[in-house]
Amino acid sequence: MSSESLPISGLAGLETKPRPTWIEVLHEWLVTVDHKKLGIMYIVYALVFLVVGGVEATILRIQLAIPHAHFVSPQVFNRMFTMHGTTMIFFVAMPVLFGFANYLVPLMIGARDMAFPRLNAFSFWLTAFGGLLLYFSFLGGDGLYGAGSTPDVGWWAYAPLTSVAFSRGHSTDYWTISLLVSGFGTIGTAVNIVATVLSMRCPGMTLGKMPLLVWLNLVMSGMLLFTITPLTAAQLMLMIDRYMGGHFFDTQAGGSAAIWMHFFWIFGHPEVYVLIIPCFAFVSEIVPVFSRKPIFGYPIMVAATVCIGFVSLSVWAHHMYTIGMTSYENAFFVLTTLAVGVPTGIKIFNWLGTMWGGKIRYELPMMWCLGFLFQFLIAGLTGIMLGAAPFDWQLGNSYFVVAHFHYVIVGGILFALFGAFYYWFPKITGKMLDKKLGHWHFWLFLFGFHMTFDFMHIPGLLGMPRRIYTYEAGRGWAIWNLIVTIGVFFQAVAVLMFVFNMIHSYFRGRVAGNDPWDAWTLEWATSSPPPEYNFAVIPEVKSRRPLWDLKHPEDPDWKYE
Amino acid sequence: MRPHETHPKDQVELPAPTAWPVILAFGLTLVFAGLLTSAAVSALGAVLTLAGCVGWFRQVLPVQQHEMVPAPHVAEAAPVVTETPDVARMKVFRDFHRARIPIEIYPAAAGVKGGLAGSVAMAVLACLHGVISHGSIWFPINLLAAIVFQNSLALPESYINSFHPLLLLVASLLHIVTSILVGLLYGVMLPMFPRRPIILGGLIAPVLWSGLLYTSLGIINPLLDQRIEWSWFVASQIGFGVVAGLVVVRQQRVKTRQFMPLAVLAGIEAPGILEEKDERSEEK
Amino acid sequence: MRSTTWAVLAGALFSRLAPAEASLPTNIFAPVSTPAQLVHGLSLFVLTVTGVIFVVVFSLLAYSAIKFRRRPDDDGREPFQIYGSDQLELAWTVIPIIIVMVLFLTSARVIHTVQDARKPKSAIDVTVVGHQFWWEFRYPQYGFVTANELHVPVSDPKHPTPTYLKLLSADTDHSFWVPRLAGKTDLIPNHPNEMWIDPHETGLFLGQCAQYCGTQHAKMLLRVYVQSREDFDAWVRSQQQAPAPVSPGDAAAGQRVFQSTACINCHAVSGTNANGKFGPDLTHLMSRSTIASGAVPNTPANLRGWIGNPETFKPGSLMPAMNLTPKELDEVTTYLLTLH
Amino acid sequence: MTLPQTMPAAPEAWTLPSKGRVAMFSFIVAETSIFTIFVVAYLFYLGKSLSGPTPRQVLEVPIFSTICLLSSSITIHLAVHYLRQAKYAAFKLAWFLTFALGAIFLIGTGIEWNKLITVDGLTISTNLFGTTYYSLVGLHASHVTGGLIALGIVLALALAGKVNEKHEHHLDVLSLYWHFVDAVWVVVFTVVYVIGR
Ligand code: HEA
Ligand code: HEA
Ligand code: HEC
Ligand code: CUA
Ligand SMILES: [Cu+2]
Repeated sequence: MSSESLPISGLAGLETKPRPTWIEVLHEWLVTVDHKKLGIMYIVYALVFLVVGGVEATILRIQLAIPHAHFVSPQVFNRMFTMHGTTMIFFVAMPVLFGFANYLVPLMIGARDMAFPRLNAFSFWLTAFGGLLLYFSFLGGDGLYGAGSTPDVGWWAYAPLTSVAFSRGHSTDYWTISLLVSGFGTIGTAVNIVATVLSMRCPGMTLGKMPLLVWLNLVMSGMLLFTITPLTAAQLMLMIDRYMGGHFFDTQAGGSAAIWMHFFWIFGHPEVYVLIIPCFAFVSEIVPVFSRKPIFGYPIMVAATVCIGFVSLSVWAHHMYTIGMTSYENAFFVLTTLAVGVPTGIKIFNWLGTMWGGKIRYELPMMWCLGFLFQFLIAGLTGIMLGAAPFDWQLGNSYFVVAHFHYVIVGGILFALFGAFYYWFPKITGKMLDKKLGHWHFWLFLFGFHMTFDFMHIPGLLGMPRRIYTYEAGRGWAIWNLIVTIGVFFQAVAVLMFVFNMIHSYFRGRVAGNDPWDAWTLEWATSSPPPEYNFAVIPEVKSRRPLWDLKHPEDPDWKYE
Repeated sequence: MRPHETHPKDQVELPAPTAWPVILAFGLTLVFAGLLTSAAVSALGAVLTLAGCVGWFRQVLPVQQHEMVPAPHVAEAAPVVTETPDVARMKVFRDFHRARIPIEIYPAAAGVKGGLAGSVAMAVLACLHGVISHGSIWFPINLLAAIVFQNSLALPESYINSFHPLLLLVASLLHIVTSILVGLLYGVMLPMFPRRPIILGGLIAPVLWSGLLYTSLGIINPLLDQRIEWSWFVASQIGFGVVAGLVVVRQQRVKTRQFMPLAVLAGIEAPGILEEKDERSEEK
Repeated sequence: MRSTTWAVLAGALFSRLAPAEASLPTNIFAPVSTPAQLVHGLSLFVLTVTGVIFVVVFSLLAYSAIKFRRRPDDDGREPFQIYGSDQLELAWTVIPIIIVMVLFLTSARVIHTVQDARKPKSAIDVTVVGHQFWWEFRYPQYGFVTANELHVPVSDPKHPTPTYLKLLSADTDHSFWVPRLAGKTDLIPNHPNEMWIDPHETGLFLGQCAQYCGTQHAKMLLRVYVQSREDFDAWVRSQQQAPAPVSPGDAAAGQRVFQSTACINCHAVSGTNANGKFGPDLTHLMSRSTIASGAVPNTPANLRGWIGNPETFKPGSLMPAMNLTPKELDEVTTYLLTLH
Repeated sequence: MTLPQTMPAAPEAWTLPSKGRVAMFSFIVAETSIFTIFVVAYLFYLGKSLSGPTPRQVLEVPIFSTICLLSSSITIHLAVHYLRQAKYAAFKLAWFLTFALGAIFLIGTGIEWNKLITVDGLTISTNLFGTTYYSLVGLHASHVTGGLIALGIVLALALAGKVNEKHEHHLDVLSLYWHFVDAVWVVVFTVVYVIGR
């Protein structure tokens, strides 16, 4: 096969040079500006923090398994859930999605790298250092309670809990500053993705011919540009309050606690759509390939995503239904929140339409995506329940909300991500992931996920609020909490098997070849792993599935698009 | 403009690796971290930041630093192959190609027209009921608008029978929007059932949704639920369905499509149904 | 009528969560007060609608996942390549829009009904002030202050006597949530809120703070006693009285300890020189069945333990250990036990 | 069948927007968002200070600084225009004027703040007005400062003769940033000195 004769300088190609020392390897990764290496660094970084965040979740769950447990003190518990939430959102979900975007977008548009490779590296390192700074809080200073200065104000850091009066020491500042630093990295990456998609496409690839993954990452980046700076602004205001005696959120001086909520959620809600849209992208690439049909309704999929992007900027106060807004404000946000369900539903129906009439191959990427489809459906519907404000007056800030968002994040985002791993690991490393281990991973994780997060809805319906380190025995919550906790261990084992699978397959996996899945987008036309320059010559495309056109010259897509 | 392409084909130009981004990032982080630890940290950070800025600047300006990477000759690129070269094809188009029946359907326009027409029929019937049973044309209008009223059950009879401009506005808005939406549905779905579209759209569908409303009206609009007379209501819905259905069916010549397969009627776009684009004119 | 049949059916569906009161005291599906009941009705409707959507879409997904899998005897050809269908897209856009409209309008009506209800003259007023980590209840109509356990009269649906709660906060954000009585409303400093309840049954209703307010957010519990009108009036009268003079002996010694230690800086006992506002009013401490906002039952042993070192029951609460000698501890406890 | 790989000999022009401009526009979007939040905070807190000086009492409309800053948009536009035409002397002059006008603006702000702090006793911690005023104007001033540093570097390089029309593109992108900074000032000015007083 010709692929072996290509001089590749990626991960698997080092046999043509003398083996480098580990210092040289370290240096190579430290100074790289190659989008593929940076993508891999983002992904590995996120995986490490996934385990860390998972350990924090496990600690939470053990403490909550029985009423009045003494596994950890309330101070430690409060730090754990704050760190778990902050880590998972900012240092797991965002980096891993940026990692995939970084890796795949240039390949899929036939480019050699991102528009600004050095900015790319800079943004990655900012994100990485931000996370390390957050975790340095365990060591830095002695705070008030002796467990370091780790933040304990929840991942939304509501005022005035974060004011100097109620949050002494530097714990809040660690939250603020580490997110500020990584926030600059996020802006850099978003700018880079937009510039890359708009300015670096190969000839023939009009906006209407880009793979959906590219489109969706463009929408995600556009949303980020609008939405991350409100968080930066709020954090700067908080720092002015805490360091310079400002009064933005100082209720004693006439300031407003509610305005922090508005600013945070103006960021916070679009942020969760930023997280899910790249996962929609993975599903939109994987489901067609394994159903052996093109995506159903490509233009509508793009339009629906853009629609979601815009509408989601107007729904934020559905996180604030209980703070005492007027009935008109509440009703407005009910309308916009429910409205977001329409384009989202369209996407589900389009994926359904893609599967319909196909010849579905149940390889691991498709299995994960099928899980995504079922679970995202459920999660979206529990979201609709929360969107109906009066229902949220009961369900809000309870474990029902925790169950809703973990359903969509673990059952949606993580499932789609695992699918993406199994799908693109061969491209990134040149080796297939082991199928047997993969099946163990899937079924264990599926079981653990449902055991934990299906039953987690019930305590919420029975009145259990969030962020409590223990609870009373007589409320009917104990048995459900115990079941929820047990499920976590299945998930942990599954994730460990997955990590082991990746390491094992990297060294001993079956060679993948260029195109193990018989897919249709440009990344499968180059070797696995791709050479540093991606493509020997920049390709030219005529349709949305350039490889389909090559594989089926009598029935190419461009005749019908 | 890609400068890489102007070089000889066995070399590709790529941006050179550089340490300045990581140094700058580290420096910026330290500047902020000093706020949490000590000023010395910030000072060190500031130094690194400055160095990073200068170093990076010189990487990019006046000309970008790059490295040359060997690339293989074009012919050595691996071939693109598949295990399933054959594709199933819908045979529909060929059969109809000669019959010259217009395949194009315009569901949206027909649907909107149908919905609006149907809305008139429904409104006439409802207001007729209002005049006959309660002596007031405003009766059904106000009942509809009461969907947003809190405590609507406490409204007195005289209020419900009199004219209120705001309620008229709300009711009209709801009425027209819903009629257009349902009309759109008719425009889209009736052509898929070319044999008996009027029975479906004029009778079955209205009765179905009236049934749904019967179970849920108590929570949706309690005042309407209390005052509604179901026989008149179902009649007005059937009025809508028949009129809207007729308009849609007429516009889309649904009957003439009885012999088309469902895939065509549902507007499926696929090779075999779609016309092939001319190779020359395709260029989007 | 129809709504009753429906509610019975829905109740049967959710029978696992239907009230067995003693074991599920904070079940949101067992409302006894109008706001909670209005929310309950809407929630059943929303659950039904989303349930139907779920069944339909789930079935379609399951069907396509099973029916269109590649068979072992597959002919090796790619299936029909379908690009889309504008008609179908239109259909499955319009139907969700209609569903959204209905859900929105219904929700809007319930929002208005609860939030913009007109306050009758017969309403009881309570000002609730949230503190880290306890509840202050002021009854302006009756002129007294109490803490942690709220008493309200039962309300007859035909002649309602609702209780209107004005919600304020002395420090951070809190949230008043007693699921069987109403949805939750937050207490935000510099942002007064209002909510109302009109329980139709007497009894004890439990809840707790539902907005993270700091270390002991978990033990900021709520107890609402709904009483018959006579019982409520009797309770009010007893709360309005100042405590009887303390008999000499340990209790008097305890009162001296109380008044000479920092206790009076934070606590108030009416009729004495203790008028601190930072901690709960202790005038009728013994009329409460729990202390420290539900953290532990109000027994002499617990009281003594609490005063000796609050950290043992509620680590992170804002009452410091008072470093009293065991004798002083006994005396203060005896004194507090006289505060009925 | 190999990857379609022809770079057509005489292609229909495959033109894409310049990545520098796209990046700068994207960055400007993000910056617009952050300024919007600070403006919203400023407007929200108007009239809500519990004590201390009010805008009307202490703010003087900075007409001169504003004129300078807005004129600098014109000069930078001209500068890039001249560079495109290789009129180096005119370019350097216009660029220098831009830098100078921007510097005057900053100095003006500094003088204004000095007066507010020493004479009126208004600091960032005095009251809500002080907090929101210094934050908003300060945020803008920091952006002006960043811009001035960039302008200054270009000026130094230009005076050293190292700038030619090959760099026109970069300077065009930089001028976009400068126009943005000016546009923000229009908004800030309106909100703080017109609406707010
Ligand atoms: C990946 C992230 C993600 C996604 C995609 C969503 C999607 C949605 N979310 Fe969720 N949400 C979170 C993450 C996410 N959420 C997080 C992290 C929180 C908590 C933050 C915190 O407090 O810490 C939260 C909290 C949250 C709340 C606040 C609860 C509270 O704190 O009181 C609400 C309220 O409206 C809500 C609603 C919704 C809705 C309506 C959607 C919709 O977008 C769902 C749309 C999808 C569907 C509806 C299903 C498919 C559609 C169909 C089958 C068509 C037919 C359907 C209809 C016509 C309705 N979410
Ligand atoms: C991307 C986001 C993300 C992800 C993936 C998760 C994953 C999980 N989360 Fe988390 N969660 C949040 C985001 C996320 N969460 C946020 C934002 C909050 C709100 C925070 C706040 O209130 O401020 C939250 C809050 C939250 C709470 C509520 C805390 C409270 O309100 O008091 C709980 C409780 O059970 C919980 C549990 C879990 C569990 C069991 C998982 C599991 O799915 C984790 C999967 C497990 C692993 C990945 C384990 C891997 C571990 C190993 C391999 C090591 C094995 C080690 C041991 C067994 C010790 N999360
Ligand atoms: C610095 C403030 C402070 C001081 C001094 C103080 N307390 Fe407290 N006290 C509190 C606070 C705050 C609470 C509420 C704790 C909670 O529920 O989290 C409280 C609660 C109590 C309670 C429980 C009240 C209830 O209704 O449940 C008792 C009893 C009590 N204190 C007694 C005392 C005695 C006796 C002393 C002096 C020997 C004292 N306190 C000194 C602040 C103080
Ligand atoms: Cu008070 Cu939580
Ligand atoms: Cu949201």
